[in-house]
Amino acid sequence: MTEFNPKIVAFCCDQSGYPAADMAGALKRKLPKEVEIVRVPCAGRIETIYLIKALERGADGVLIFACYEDNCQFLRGNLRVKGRLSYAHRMMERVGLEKERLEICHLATNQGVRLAEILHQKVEQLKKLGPNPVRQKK
Amino acid sequence: MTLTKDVLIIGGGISGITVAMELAQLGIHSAIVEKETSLGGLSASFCCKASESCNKCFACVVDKRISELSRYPEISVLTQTEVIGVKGEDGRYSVTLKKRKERFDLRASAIVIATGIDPFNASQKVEYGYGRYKNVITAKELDEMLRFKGLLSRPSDGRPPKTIAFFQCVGSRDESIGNLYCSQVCCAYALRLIKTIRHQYPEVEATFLYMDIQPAGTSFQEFLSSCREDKKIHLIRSLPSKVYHSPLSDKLRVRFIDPEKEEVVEASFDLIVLSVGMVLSKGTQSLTETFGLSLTEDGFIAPPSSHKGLFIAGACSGPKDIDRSILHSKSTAFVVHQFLRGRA
Amino acid sequence: MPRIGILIDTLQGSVPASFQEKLSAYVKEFPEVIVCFKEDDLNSSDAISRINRYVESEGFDRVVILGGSPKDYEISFQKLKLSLPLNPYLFSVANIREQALWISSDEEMALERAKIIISKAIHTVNSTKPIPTQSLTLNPEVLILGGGLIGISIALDLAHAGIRVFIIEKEDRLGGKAQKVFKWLEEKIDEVEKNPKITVLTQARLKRVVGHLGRFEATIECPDRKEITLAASAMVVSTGYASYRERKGIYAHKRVVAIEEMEKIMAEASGPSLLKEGKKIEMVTYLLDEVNEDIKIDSISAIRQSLILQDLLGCQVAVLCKDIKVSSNGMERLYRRAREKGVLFFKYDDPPRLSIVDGQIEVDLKDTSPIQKKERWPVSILSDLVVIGESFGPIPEAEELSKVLKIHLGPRGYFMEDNPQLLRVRSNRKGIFIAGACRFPQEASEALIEARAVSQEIITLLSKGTYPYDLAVAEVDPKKCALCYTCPRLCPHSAITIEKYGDRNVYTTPMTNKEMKWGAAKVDPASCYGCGICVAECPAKAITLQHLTSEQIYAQMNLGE
Amino acid sequence: MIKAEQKPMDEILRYLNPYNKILLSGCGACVTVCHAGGEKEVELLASGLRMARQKMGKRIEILEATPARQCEPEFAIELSEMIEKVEAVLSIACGVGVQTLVRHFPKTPIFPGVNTTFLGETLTHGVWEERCQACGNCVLEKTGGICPISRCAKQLLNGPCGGSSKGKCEIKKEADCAWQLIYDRLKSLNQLYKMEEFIPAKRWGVESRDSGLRRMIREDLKI
Repeated sequence: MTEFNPKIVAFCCDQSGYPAADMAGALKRKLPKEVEIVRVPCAGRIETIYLIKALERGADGVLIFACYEDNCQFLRGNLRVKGRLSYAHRMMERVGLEKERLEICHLATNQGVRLAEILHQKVEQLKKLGPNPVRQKK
Repeated sequence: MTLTKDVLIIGGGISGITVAMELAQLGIHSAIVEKETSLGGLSASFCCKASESCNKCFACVVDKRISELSRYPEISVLTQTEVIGVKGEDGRYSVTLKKRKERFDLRASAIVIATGIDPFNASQKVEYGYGRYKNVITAKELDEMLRFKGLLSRPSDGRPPKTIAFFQCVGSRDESIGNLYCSQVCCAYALRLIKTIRHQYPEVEATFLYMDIQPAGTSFQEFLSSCREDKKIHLIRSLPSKVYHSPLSDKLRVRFIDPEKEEVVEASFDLIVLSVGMVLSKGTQSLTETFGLSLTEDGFIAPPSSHKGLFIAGACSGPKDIDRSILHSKSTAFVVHQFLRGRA
Repeated sequence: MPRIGILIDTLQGSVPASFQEKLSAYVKEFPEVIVCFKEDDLNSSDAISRINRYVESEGFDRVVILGGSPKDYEISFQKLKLSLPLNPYLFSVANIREQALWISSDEEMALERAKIIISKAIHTVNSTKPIPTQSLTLNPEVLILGGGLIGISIALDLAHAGIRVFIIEKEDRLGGKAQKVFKWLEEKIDEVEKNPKITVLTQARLKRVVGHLGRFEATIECPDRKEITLAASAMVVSTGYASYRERKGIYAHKRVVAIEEMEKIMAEASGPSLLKEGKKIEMVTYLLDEVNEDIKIDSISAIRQSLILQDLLGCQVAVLCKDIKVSSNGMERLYRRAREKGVLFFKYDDPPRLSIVDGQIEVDLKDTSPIQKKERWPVSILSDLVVIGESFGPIPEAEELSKVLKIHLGPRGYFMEDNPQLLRVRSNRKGIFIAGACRFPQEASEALIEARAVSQEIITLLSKGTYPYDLAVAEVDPKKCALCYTCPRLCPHSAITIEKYGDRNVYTTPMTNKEMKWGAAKVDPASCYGCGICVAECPAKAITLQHLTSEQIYAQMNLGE
Repeated sequence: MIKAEQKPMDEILRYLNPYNKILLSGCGACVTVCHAGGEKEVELLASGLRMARQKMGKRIEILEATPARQCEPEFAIELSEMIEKVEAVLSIACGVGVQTLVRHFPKTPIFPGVNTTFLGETLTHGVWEERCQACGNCVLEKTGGICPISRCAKQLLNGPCGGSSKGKCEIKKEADCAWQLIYDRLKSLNQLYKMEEFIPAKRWGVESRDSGLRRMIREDLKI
């Protein structure tokens, strides 16, 4: 059996997550294999449906890298996405998906190291959880 | 070789960068002279001090500003460059600069000094053992460790410390070393460091030894209460008198008066962090001589009395944190702009 | 079919040539890709002209750059936006260095990653429309709310810079609280009144504001209930703070005064001693930090006053506080001088107890200074006068004003939340700035620096006379809008209003009046930052962000249908 | 407007159990405004249902539609083509919308996906409160504009019950006593005399739904 490489969709806010991902690159931190970075202007742009659809379409984990509270360039984006996350969590519970598959992480521009660490931790966690049960077999 | 710019900015820290960017937005060309290899100065070595939420340290603002700098073609940056001398006066300056071995002149109508400050040399406080004991470090060193290594460790053995003591007012409010001023930022700075460490390493216990807590803005009160509520943060109003190396273990022993017990006590810590104050660097002091500027009683640059095209911005005019340095630099940019407009 | 040109940035050798060869072979698999070139330093300032040459000679209409972080390119492209041969939104950057090569453990994996990133970048340019730039005229007119120290200072700064200023002041004269403290303010007020560029409206109240950056229209209610409307490009809120203290119980005693009253008592004192009701005052106790321990103003005033009392008026002064606040220039020195002159300082945690003893006030407290038991004495001060600190707070009109201006209040009721990204002086709305104590009470010297920073922000905004912006902003489809009011409520920048749509976005049947309009949410493009919060919240999917559609986000997820 | 909230997904899944292809229909009016059944909610619920069914090993195909207003027959009929293709319909419009579909599509099972909660007002974003029970004979003129039918737990018409305490209701402690509100408002309007006016018992059986189905006919409007 081939090794399970969890597929993670990482939404990165352009104010924090994305520069942090660049910083991780610049510091030559290795990131897990199957990470798909989605760049958004603000975490507030991330709609609930993106989170749900990412899972429906087979992502094993979804991460949101947003700014710290009180430090959103657009003041409320990170708070709004937190609300949407709780909606998505409720739905996941009903569907029977583990909450751990969807998480928000707060970062600052200069925390590339932390971003890499979080991604690796998530991969380990997802490996334990196993593949996304709703992924359609092709 | 001679360059001509509207404004010469000495110092490429957050203050110098802010002045340059503000002026650039008004179409004023400037050159930033920075003695180090890269821009950012002291504040660019700061780590993010957020815990659950942002603790308003402004370090991220510095990073953002530096990355935005390339947006402005009006700004030229001269790194590894130093000021050697100045000729002229009253808005017609010719400054001699040295980049490695090369000397050249730069003509400018106005000069902004934004050289910032140096952290106080902690080895002057002999009783705290900085330089003697490996595990006595400055807050700046701790900050850099967190930013670049991303982890907390003791210099002596690389192991994570369990107990940390923060000594406040090292080099500030201290007549014995001649610094009779408050550095204004260290209380909030050290408490933010404690908070972010407590968030990332919940097992660490932090002791904050202080004289008076100086407030720092809008949400400081809430921030301070959250520190007080934390059972593993001890705020003790008492400055330590001495640090020993404990011969039986690798811990450091600290002697201070416990205000609760009302007697002298000793406590052991894995790591001691000195909240060093701000002083004007030697380089800046000689710069003030070059430009004929005077110093304040506290040893910072006094505001130039007449507007001859010499300006100061940021912490070299007196202790300032990042946000107040940015504000001060903006206000300086305004004055510079008015000065240039008046001449045109 | 679009014609995409691929430019590979050599990135000063940080990406191996062999790797780039593989990528250039890969991009040729795309039918839309017509050419592929290697170039040096595509984020440098001359890159644009080189790109321009390619666009002309090869005839491509979209460009994908394979290089480093898109932020580097976007920033340099933004500043040269107008000279770009193509609309900036027809450029896309595939970050094959930071996001592929450098984060992968081997080259094979890096190549896999790079291919995905490139295909996403190609998809992005394929699916983007060119987005035009517009510009807004800004007249040099600014409205300042509040004619205290800060408002006056900003008004003079701006007027000197050639800007027309209106000051709205609720009291009958300028100066605010500071006129009691600073004598030099009189001169400034005089200067304001004589300046032809400044118009002062006293006893006036801001009633209504419509419009956005560059064309705010403020309705002002004047004393005779007459309303006038002023147009302004930008606004400054400098309404100051409210200080009051409820005086109950012993605090209502005639021997208990506030710091502000003490200022007056001292000013009236003549001769070498301080008299109250004919009796000499010998012992003065300052009781600070009972409220607002995070505000420095009281601590500073107390030290200043105590020096005069102790030195010139023959009083013995004790200052009781939780922490001595000396974090402003020169204060430690002053504190030192006060102690040398004999002023006593005590620190407390538990509130001191006040009681009346023979017409005097006894203050008892537990001193928390770090001293040993044997040196500790109970502190009990029989005082002729107890001076208490002020209670600082937001002005009572703050909430109403925040609604009129559509700006946020922080958790404590001052203007704006404490968010570093606002750089202290910006509000949530473009063109509205906050200065001074209405954001947070601080000492005058600091507030004046803040005021000048606001002047600088405004000069920067207005100096060019125009404000360029591109339409990469949220756009409402008025036909889908359900008028649910979600977006105006949630837009952090108050850039959305419910308005009648006119010429744009309206379909008209041949016979109906062309003036026909209907209500829908409307985004002011110049005030929108393009954050996308409204897009994500709209329940009717009526709002889109032109440069980042849902379809493009799904493509970036790379999960297939 | 009409307020609604989504039904628990387990319940929806239970009654969709026999079907493998459905139409999920929202409504562009009231339920869009209260974030329960607009186009976005349709998409979300469809995605959630598909995932849940996938997990149960029983895939479901879902068509999605959001007519402007499901309660108008013409808009409902627009769905015919789609409904022909499916085995059942899940409507997340209010109860009215569901029944409009039921009337026009006699052969297809139609299920509700939301609970229609009340006629209410938005207090702040995300908080709604009941304001009207459509009792058929409005008394707001007499009660200072505050409805005792919808806001008093006991629907009292002539002053509070004995359980009103410190302005709060005894049935629901966090709710304001409607009669306290009425009193305060009339007082501030200087209309306290209206409290003395006796409001006769409502003729529930005539005006309200107690007499059975209500129907409204406007002869002048009839086609």
